[in-house]
Amino acid sequence: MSKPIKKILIANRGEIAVRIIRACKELGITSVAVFSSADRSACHVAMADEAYFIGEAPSAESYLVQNKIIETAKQCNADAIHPGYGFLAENAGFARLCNNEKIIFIGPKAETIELLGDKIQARKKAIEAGLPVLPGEEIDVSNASEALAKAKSIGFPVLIKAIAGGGGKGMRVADSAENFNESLIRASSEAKSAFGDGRVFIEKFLENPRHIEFQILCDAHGQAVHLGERECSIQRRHQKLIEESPSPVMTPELRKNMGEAALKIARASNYIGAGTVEFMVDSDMSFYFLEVNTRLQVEHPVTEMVTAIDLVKEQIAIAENKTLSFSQDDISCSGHAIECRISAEDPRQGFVPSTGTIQDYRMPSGPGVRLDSGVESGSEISVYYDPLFAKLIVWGKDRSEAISRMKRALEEFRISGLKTTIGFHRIVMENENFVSGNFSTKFIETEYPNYEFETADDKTIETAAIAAAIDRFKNESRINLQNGKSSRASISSWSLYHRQRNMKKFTGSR
Amino acid sequence: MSKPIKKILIANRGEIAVRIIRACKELGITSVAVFSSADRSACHVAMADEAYFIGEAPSAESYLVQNKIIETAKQCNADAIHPGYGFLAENAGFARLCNNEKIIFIGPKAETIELLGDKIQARKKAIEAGLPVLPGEEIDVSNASEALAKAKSIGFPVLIKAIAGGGGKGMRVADSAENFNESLIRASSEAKSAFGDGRVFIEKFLENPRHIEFQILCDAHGQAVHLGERECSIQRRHQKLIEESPSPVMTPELRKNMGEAALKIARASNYIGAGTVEFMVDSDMSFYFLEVNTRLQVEHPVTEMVTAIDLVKEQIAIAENKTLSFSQDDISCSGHAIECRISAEDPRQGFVPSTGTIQDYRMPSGPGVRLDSGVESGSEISVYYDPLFAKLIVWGKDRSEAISRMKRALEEFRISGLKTTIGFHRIVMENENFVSGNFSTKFIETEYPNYEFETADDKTIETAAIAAAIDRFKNESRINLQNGKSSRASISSWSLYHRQRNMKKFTGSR
Amino acid sequence: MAHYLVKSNGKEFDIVVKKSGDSFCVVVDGREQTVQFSSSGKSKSVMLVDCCSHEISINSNGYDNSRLVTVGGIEVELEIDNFRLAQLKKAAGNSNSQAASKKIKAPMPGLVLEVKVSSGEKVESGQTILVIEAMKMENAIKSSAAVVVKNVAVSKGQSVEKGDLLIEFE
Amino acid sequence: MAHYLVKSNGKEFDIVVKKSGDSFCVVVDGREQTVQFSSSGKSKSVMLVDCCSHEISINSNGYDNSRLVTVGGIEVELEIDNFRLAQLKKAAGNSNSQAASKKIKAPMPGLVLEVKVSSGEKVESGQTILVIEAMKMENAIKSSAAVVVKNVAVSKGQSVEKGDLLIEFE
Repeated sequence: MSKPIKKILIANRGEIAVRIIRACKELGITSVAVFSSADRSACHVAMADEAYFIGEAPSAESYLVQNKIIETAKQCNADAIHPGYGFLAENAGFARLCNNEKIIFIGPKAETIELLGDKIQARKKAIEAGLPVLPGEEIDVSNASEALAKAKSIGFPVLIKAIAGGGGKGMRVADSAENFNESLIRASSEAKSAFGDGRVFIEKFLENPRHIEFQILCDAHGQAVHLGERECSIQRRHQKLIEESPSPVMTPELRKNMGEAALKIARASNYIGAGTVEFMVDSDMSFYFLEVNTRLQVEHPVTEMVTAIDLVKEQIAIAENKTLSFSQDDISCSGHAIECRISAEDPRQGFVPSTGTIQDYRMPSGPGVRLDSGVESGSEISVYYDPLFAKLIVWGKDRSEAISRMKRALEEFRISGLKTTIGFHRIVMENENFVSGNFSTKFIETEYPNYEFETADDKTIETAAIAAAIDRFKNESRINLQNGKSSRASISSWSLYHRQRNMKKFTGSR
Repeated sequence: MSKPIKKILIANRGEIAVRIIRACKELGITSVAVFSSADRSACHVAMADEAYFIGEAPSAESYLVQNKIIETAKQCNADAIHPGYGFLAENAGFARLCNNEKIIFIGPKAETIELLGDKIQARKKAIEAGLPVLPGEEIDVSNASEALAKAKSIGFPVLIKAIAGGGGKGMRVADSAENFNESLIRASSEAKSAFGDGRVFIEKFLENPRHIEFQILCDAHGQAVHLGERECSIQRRHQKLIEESPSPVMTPELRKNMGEAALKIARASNYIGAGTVEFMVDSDMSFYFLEVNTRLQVEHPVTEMVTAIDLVKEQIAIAENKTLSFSQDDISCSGHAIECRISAEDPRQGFVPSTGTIQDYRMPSGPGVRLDSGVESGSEISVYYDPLFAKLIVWGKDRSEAISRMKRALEEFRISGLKTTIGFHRIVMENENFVSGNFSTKFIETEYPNYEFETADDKTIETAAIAAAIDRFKNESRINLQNGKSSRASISSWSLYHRQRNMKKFTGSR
Repeated sequence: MAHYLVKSNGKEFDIVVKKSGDSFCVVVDGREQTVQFSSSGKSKSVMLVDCCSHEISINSNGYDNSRLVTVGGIEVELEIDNFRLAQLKKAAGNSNSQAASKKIKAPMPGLVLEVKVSSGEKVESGQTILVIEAMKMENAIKSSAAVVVKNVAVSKGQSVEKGDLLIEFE
Repeated sequence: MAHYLVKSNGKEFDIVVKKSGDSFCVVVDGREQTVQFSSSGKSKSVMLVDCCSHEISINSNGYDNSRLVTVGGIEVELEIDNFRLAQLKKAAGNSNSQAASKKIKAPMPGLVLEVKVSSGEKVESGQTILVIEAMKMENAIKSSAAVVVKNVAVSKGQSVEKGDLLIEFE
């Protein structure tokens, strides 16, 4: 028997909270936002039906405070909590807490999250279920020599990963014995700060792998389907930047094999809900199980665009105990979708975060363009949260049309007030190796070592120079008119020079 | 042999020019905008690769000046001209002029436009091709008694239509002999001013018909397909407001019959390009040929959303002399799409046009939402052109999801600075008869006689009252703080009263 | 604390506003509600009324009493007045509103195509008074009541701006 | 007429601007072009250079010479100067630019996780100097040249704002 959900508390913020609120509105479900002191006038608060303050700006004092969120859900009589991604999305303890309080946690069961969240256990489960895995094992950070010995036995390069990790945090590659120890300490400390768990394990690092993942949906009645793959190889420091579906290298046979593997681990772990099974694919097209993400992914829209299935609505239906309304045979993928993650970062400064207030915000639109955004003109991007604030997704009848459309949409996008990754994505869309589909997870470091690239070509710089000259000419004409002078020629260069020097004193500009 | 088009001049403005420029960008075709003095900084000018001034604001002095547009196309070496809709889109003389100047006119041949643009000839052609038509005939406006006799022989109500018409202009219903003459004169004078041709004809007027049209695509090599229907019954004064595909009343059999009828008239008139065959469908589901629109329609995106075929790109491919890349059997429609036309009009004042500068402009987005817009924050809506400035289109897996999504998208849409039809569309999406699919072209006049409807319910008005009170409280507190007073209680009501009266003198407000 | 009378569309709200920490305590016709009000960029704000969320924008001009408030995209026109002052006005029999608007003004800029009435003529409710062409459409301006024409301020062929006086009634 | 020198990214443009009716006649390094420039809402403009269309926004602060010009969404930083003045500055051997920036400032607000150098230390190009945590990511701040540390202005655990001085070199 299914039990309809009438009210959902969204334990998240930004674009993913907005995404979930949109689904709630379309389903006639009351949406409840929670917010920190930094988010009082944020988009997700304005859009939700109800909104509750849950604490101060640092997420440890608000979006991560489980008791506060549970208390809010009870206060407003929410039937269910949707955790989005990040924050509490993969926290088994929180899922269990919801369960104890008779609130539906929209995600897999606590035991499943626990099992798959522990990379070592997940790996064991995958081996049991017959999935191929890379050589690897857990290590003790405090025992440096034993750790190094294990790394050597696997053979460098090795990948050091947080056991509790996700989203690229607490992940480092060690090329050789020399930098192994520092990478190990850095990964462990990052893991501790991000997940409260400093345990790490090491794994054979493939030289030029692709990162390909499968979207799965499993209901509580034993039905499980996959929705095809997403190609997520364009990454920077293990964080995905661009995702697409289908993968340019996928074949029907490989899709069948990988999809079946994904469903095997799902079944072995009694998976219920939406999830993602990640694989590494080597250049010879052999694939290895990586991990299962027990949540909605950032990049879920590319799957939605090619399958026409709304994953958030499916998550809610599954949480309502409904059976899936389609079988594997009903799922067909058509066309090609690409997503570019739009972050408040300055790519030319090594992607350092950029904070500030969004001034102009002009969204791209038109045929085949979708923008999932958590901001608008006037929104603040603060230091407290993830710099990802929007995702631009396009659909095309084939990969070539999708790339052309992405270029067009990126050209239309305008954000002023802070630096973003839009310009960088424009460059990647022109990159020959990206366009040909010939790339691996090393794409960014190979193509843009030290992040050296020019967003502006010579013609654009000249155009900018002309614009600046005309703008200044107009301003000077206006000032001269105001001063009752008919021509600016009457101001000598020397007086201009001194005036400028004086101006500088006041404005403090360099 | 196909000949690739490298540069297209778009002889239009607003959202449709933007739509065509987007297609050009995605195809790598250089786009050329033309603009009047009112459109110097318009979106279509900013987006195009090149832009040329063609005259003063009134369209008769710019967008309708054929020679100026041809001269511009020659000056910039455009291979082709896309006329959009309106302006010169259905002008056979202009198509011929392009042909003479060896510029490709993106549309049907001049002879086809001429034949189908004349409603009387098109009707004859339809009869020859075996299409069902309504009783009707041409009349002589100057001979009032003969005209009335003809109207009586058809039987009232009759529809008076401009022979050269389109877009609802020069169209009037006469209920009875009493108002026949005035309606005739009004229709003829409107036709003369809009099309330079005052000829009209009359036709039996169905009481509760649906307006259903079929999208066709025909290449220059004899291939012709239809892309299913669009339901366009939600109209005001014969101007479409909301369109959808499929029609809620369509059956596979009726679709087959109507689609075949549409292709019959297309073949009979040697149609090449994209076009629309319009029908009236009576309550007993019998259908009658109405007219052929020899251009891209305003509502083309709903077809694009359900077929995943880009009609503008197909138009360009056909103009390049390519063969269609799909046959009738390849075309499948999935899901449901709805379009709401967003116009600068005040629905509660009988849809009077509203002009001004767009201040805030927040576009709806997210899953299944497309906005085709010709404006942005800062754009001017002037009196010179059509008030339609954007089209909001949504896709859903079924009609119910499409309606929910449209509601959600309309709620997200924000435009300040002028009145729009957004609020009206929000009401229609809640209308029971709209939701049930039970409506005819009389929907607006039956459901909203005299355009009486409330956009704000009691709860919303109370919320607005609270907001106004808090806003004023905050302003008064601020003013008091500035005056060094700790509480506003120290200002007597009488002094406030006089202060307000004095303020009014200065501001001139009522 | 402040006490207001807000009128909109024939409704009246008696509203008391008090500051209460970061929030406001608002009593509307006797019902107390907690309101949080956060301004974001430009004219937009988020207002939570007992935790129900509303996106608000307010257009006002200082002490002038009329406001255009947008709640989640829906426009509401209203008048806000100091409560005691409103009472005083009522007592003084302020009849401004009744005196107003026996005039028809141009609802949009356009060209007068036809004038169908003249001074002294009686017109019925719903009768077409004149026709204005704007944005390529003919718009019939109709009377909303049975009245007598006092003055016709425009003539056929004349261009009018929005708000220009067209017709005055007696 | 005005004569400017515009510098960007190592390039110099000699630009003469003249008004010519509604348009401008612009001579860039001797090539004459006709430019139309229309401002629309806010800071946006449409600029047609010999009919090639560009969407422009310009951020400037009055007479200050640096500009951030956005051309079709692409940002270009540049310096504009009166041409004669620029020549005078050159002649005067103005060496402001060389003197600057032997400092590393915080590229973002965050928490100093580690300081890996101390005063007097020699650092190689590419060596990690300190690590800042911001937005949940650790960011290694590296030296872009082989230098000697003069002063370390921050310590481990300290919060820094964007632009705060971190390290000075000799």
